[in-house]
Amino acid sequence: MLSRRLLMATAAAGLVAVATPAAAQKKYDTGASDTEIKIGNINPYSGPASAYGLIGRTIGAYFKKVNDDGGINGRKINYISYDDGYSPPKAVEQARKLVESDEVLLIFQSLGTPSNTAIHKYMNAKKVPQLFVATGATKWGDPKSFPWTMGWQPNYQSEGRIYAQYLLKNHPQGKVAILYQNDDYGKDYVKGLKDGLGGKIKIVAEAPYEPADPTVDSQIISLKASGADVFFNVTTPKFAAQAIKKMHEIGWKPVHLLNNVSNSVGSVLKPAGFEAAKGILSTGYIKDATDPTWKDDAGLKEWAAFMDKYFPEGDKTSSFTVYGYTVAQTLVQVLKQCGDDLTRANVMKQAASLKDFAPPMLLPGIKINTSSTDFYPIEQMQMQRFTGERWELFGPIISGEVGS
Amino acid sequence: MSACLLEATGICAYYGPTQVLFGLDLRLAEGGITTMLGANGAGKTTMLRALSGMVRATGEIRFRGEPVLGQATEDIVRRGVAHVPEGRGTFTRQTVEENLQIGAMSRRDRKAIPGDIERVYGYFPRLKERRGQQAGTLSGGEQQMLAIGRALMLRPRLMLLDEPSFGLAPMIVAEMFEILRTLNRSEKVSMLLVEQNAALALDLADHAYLIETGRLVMSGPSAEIRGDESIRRSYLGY
Amino acid sequence: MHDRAVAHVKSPPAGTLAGVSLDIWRRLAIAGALAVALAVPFAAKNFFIFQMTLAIIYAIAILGLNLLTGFNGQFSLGHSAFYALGAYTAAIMMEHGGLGYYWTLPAAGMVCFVAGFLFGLPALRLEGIYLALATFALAVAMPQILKSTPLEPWTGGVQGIVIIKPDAPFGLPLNSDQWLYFLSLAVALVLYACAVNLVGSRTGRAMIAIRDHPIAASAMGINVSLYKSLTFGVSALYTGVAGALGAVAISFVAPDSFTFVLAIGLFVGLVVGGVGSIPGTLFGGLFVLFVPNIAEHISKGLAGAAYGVILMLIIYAMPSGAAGLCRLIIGKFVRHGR
Amino acid sequence: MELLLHQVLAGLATGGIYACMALAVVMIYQAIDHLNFAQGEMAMFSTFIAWQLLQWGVPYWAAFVLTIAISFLAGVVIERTVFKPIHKAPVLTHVVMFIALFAIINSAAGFIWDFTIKSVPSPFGTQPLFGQRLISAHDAGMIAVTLVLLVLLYLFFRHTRVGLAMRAAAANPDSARLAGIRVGWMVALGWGMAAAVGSVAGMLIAPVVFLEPNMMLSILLYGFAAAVVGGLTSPGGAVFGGFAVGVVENLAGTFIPYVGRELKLSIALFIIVAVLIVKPSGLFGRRVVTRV
Repeated sequence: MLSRRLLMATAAAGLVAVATPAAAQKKYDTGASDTEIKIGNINPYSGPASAYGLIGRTIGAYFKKVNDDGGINGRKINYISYDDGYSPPKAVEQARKLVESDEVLLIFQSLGTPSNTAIHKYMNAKKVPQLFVATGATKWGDPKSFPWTMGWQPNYQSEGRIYAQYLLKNHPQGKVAILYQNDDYGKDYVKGLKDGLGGKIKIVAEAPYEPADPTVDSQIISLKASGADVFFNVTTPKFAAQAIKKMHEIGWKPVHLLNNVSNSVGSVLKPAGFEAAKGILSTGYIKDATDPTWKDDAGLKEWAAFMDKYFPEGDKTSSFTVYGYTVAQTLVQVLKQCGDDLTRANVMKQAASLKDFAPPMLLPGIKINTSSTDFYPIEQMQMQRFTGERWELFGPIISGEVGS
Repeated sequence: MSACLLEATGICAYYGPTQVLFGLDLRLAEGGITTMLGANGAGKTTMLRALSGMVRATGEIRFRGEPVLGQATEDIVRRGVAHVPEGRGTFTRQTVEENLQIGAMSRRDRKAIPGDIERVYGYFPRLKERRGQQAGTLSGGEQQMLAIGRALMLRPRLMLLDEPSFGLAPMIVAEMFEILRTLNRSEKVSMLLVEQNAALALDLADHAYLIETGRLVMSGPSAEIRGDESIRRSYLGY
Repeated sequence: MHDRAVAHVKSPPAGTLAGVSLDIWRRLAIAGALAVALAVPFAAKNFFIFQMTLAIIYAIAILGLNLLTGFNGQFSLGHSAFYALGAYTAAIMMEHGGLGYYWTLPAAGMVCFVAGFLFGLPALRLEGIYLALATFALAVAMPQILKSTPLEPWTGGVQGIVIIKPDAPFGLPLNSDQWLYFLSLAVALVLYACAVNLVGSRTGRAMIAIRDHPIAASAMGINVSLYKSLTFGVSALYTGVAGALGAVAISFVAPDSFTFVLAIGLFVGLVVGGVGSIPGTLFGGLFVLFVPNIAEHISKGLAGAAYGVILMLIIYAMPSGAAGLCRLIIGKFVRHGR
Repeated sequence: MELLLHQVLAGLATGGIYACMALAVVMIYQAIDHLNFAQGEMAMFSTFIAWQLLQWGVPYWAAFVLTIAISFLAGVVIERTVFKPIHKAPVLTHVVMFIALFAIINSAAGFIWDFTIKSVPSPFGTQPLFGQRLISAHDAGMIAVTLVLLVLLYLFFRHTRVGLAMRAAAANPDSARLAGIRVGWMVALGWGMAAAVGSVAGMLIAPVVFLEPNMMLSILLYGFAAAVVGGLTSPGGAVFGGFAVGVVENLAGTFIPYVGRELKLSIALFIIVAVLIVKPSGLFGRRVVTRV
């Protein structure tokens, strides 16, 4: 629906633009022209992971805003987003459709580690940018082997290391218990923490859970029984809320480190109960729209205005809408830098030349930097403590040491 | 001849694309017992099913003067047509007594139901002994009695009986037919009886129809039919 | 209830259409379909060839399911497990054994045959809805087993295994998409021919007898347990070969590729194609691949709902699947020989 | 030892969730002789309705009753509109229709209410029961409500005419029609009641697991498993099955070394299949004895 509407809008715009004479030295690859830039995207709009579909829809809404504001260097964005239902085979099919049939310039924000792994080789063989993928695995920043793939968000491992640094400094005698989702995301976090601790602090219990589990109550009870006084909580929003609530119920009060994935005030901590969530530690890099700290922030107001006008049905309490908005701004920045040289090589070159780019919804002081050897756009985070109603940032902005 | 209870004219019926009945006519007298004879596959069961709306049919059926063809089975039943199907239709998981209660399900006069159950037990004392038992555990004869009892619970005007003797020992059959005769008299239930055992059926019935491959061959009072030479040879076997 | 569950196989209706016997029409249809199938790779874009390859692969998997459900009356909501087993067999052989992909197909088939046969043994005690549930449990458990720590050295855990996409052998002038298409088509033809022969054979008649009248079948001296387990094995074999082909075509296996969503997809493909119809499985394969795309084209936010509505409409329009609809249409125009 | 006790109690609490759902599963199985794969989604949607009513300021118990009523009606309407036209179709067709319904409800809920989790208040509060920390008031309340529902359903089916008519219609529709029972409406009534029981289950489960469109995905599977273990024909067995599955799953996850934690669900499912193989109609299911 969304993409069709956009398509028509851009087609109409194209008719007008044809009349203007082409300037010199314009270079295009498939998917770009004087009038439009075709951008592909893959998101799970159906199936068990359809919650993430919100990101794809937010991006679509943002590109509509960009087009309404005149496009990028006069070119409209033609955003084509497909559903893969979080299934790798479907992701391959959709990626090939985007590249071979729709002939997009690049694929942007394809979501999920399994899906991106499935198309990784293909995209690099075809030399089509697989830009700012929506996963925090470390393998997306490997310009030597995969020069056409780049991540965006801070990777899970470096976040794990940030917590390790914190523990080494503040709780060197602690005993750590870990609850993690039994997939690449959970395991990456655990690896980051373990690497960071370097064996100096003891991990006394680890409990995985499956996304299909109804509750994590049993795991929480076992972890409490282990006698740990530090709890590393690597869970997605629903399970994070369950864990926080259950811990409160059974009266377990360890030092609680909550992964960034689930630190939304509105969609995790409020449902779990502010009382229960008090004192939790986490890291942040984007502003939480439901945190009253940013009530009068200019960037947040701009985002809220965008949501009201272009995506009124979108969920403003979800961090996905902020995420989608910010990552879309990053791509727009890259395309602006490309100027009239819209070749795939130049797109990658510009994506790797972001200098101190600071979209308004990133936390103050956090900047996006890339280079030809650094394919990790966001590497900075800041630790924060939950006061019972809002996050309170503390300590310096930390650059996570990217592992492996 | 006494008043007409049910009149069917020109009944045609189909199973999918196959036509089974070819314009059958049937008249049932109020208070009488009528039997329908015919070989296997002649369409007897289908005719019963057409009468109670269980199979798609054309023609006209009037029950107590009112057209009922095309109505849902439930509605025809509620007018007082009790169909005792082939295979007895026992609710195997329910108890005997629950089976009888199911038979009375469409009645509004709830208060009278316990009394009717006792009356059925009066006709079939064996059922009373087994009232709390799962009906699936009954013997064939008992299940047949239960099926008749269930039909009685409806307080029907007309009972359609589909081969009640099927698979039962001769002694039990004789006993059951005796009960049917009693029911006809004391409960004022008219009956349409489909039977393989023509001799038995003709003894019980006062009127008989003979059908072959979905068409009416002959009809008349039982005594006449029994006297017919050709009938005797092909159906009665003597 | 049990025998109501499955459509009856119609023996090919004898009759004529426009003065030509139906049998000839059937041959013409097959020849026509084959001609189109052979022409596709030279007329279409690579992407479309790739899609058709996947559709053929799904059709093979659905055919396997159909042998079990349509011809033997056993439910399965868990065939994604056998598909996964086939895919992983292929991937592990290529990754760890260094073997060529062509060796993996028969191996995957054999592994799945054994697994299916073994699963079929306890399944003998389960009927109808209970079997459906037990197989569904298998589908749910499979991805978790695949990513479990003890198997990680072989399966690659949640990261899965990336496979190299093969090029055409013997210097054939085909790109790898065309080659995989022809390979899948050839495998499909062989498997379809086997299925047709199987269903028409003594074994096939025994399978169908068990479906329709299990008690009578055993009274006739058919070893019901053996045939049911064997059918489970053969069914798994088909699905496993499809899985291996799928792994090669996608060039990647991971636990997330084989969730219960795939099992349900195959099941839906079976029913909309037509239970107990061999050509119907082709329609099923196309459905599994293309209908989700159509659904998301209708609405992004409501892609799932659109899929559900399309599915409902299809069931209303053809309650006995595409095969049933075809029979009905042909039935309208055919003059019966009788 | 303390860990064991805690795990058993936690298992009972989660088991209460499964028992609740299993009861709804058995309910519809009695009415229509099928397992409704969309039942979890229906319960989820009902819970969203309750949540929406609460957001609009309706008092809890009013919202509770209203939701049950709406769900009942919705169940009847779904049967009359979607399933009545195909009531003669084979069971496989029904399963596909359930899948379609599943997709529609799940997607619609996500579209209307989004996927962020919502907290649904508990009518019993979440404070620990009697001051100890073993089981919360809500868990206890949920188990109590499940047991009350069980008794109510038992009384309904055993001792009311409608209950008997529903059982008759499910057991032998043709014969039930010949007794004048309106079988079609009985099926619709069964759907309505199953939807109502499901809505109660949803409203009790949501405070524990948080409300979102995929809330019921795995709970329904556990509900099926519980119902099957206990016996699909026995509401009491289903409730027992729910508790059993909850406890077994927790103990397997905690005490089986090496693979227990990762394969918690798989082990639970394996045990269920094993039970079925030994007792194909479940622990408390009735085998029908028939003489021919």
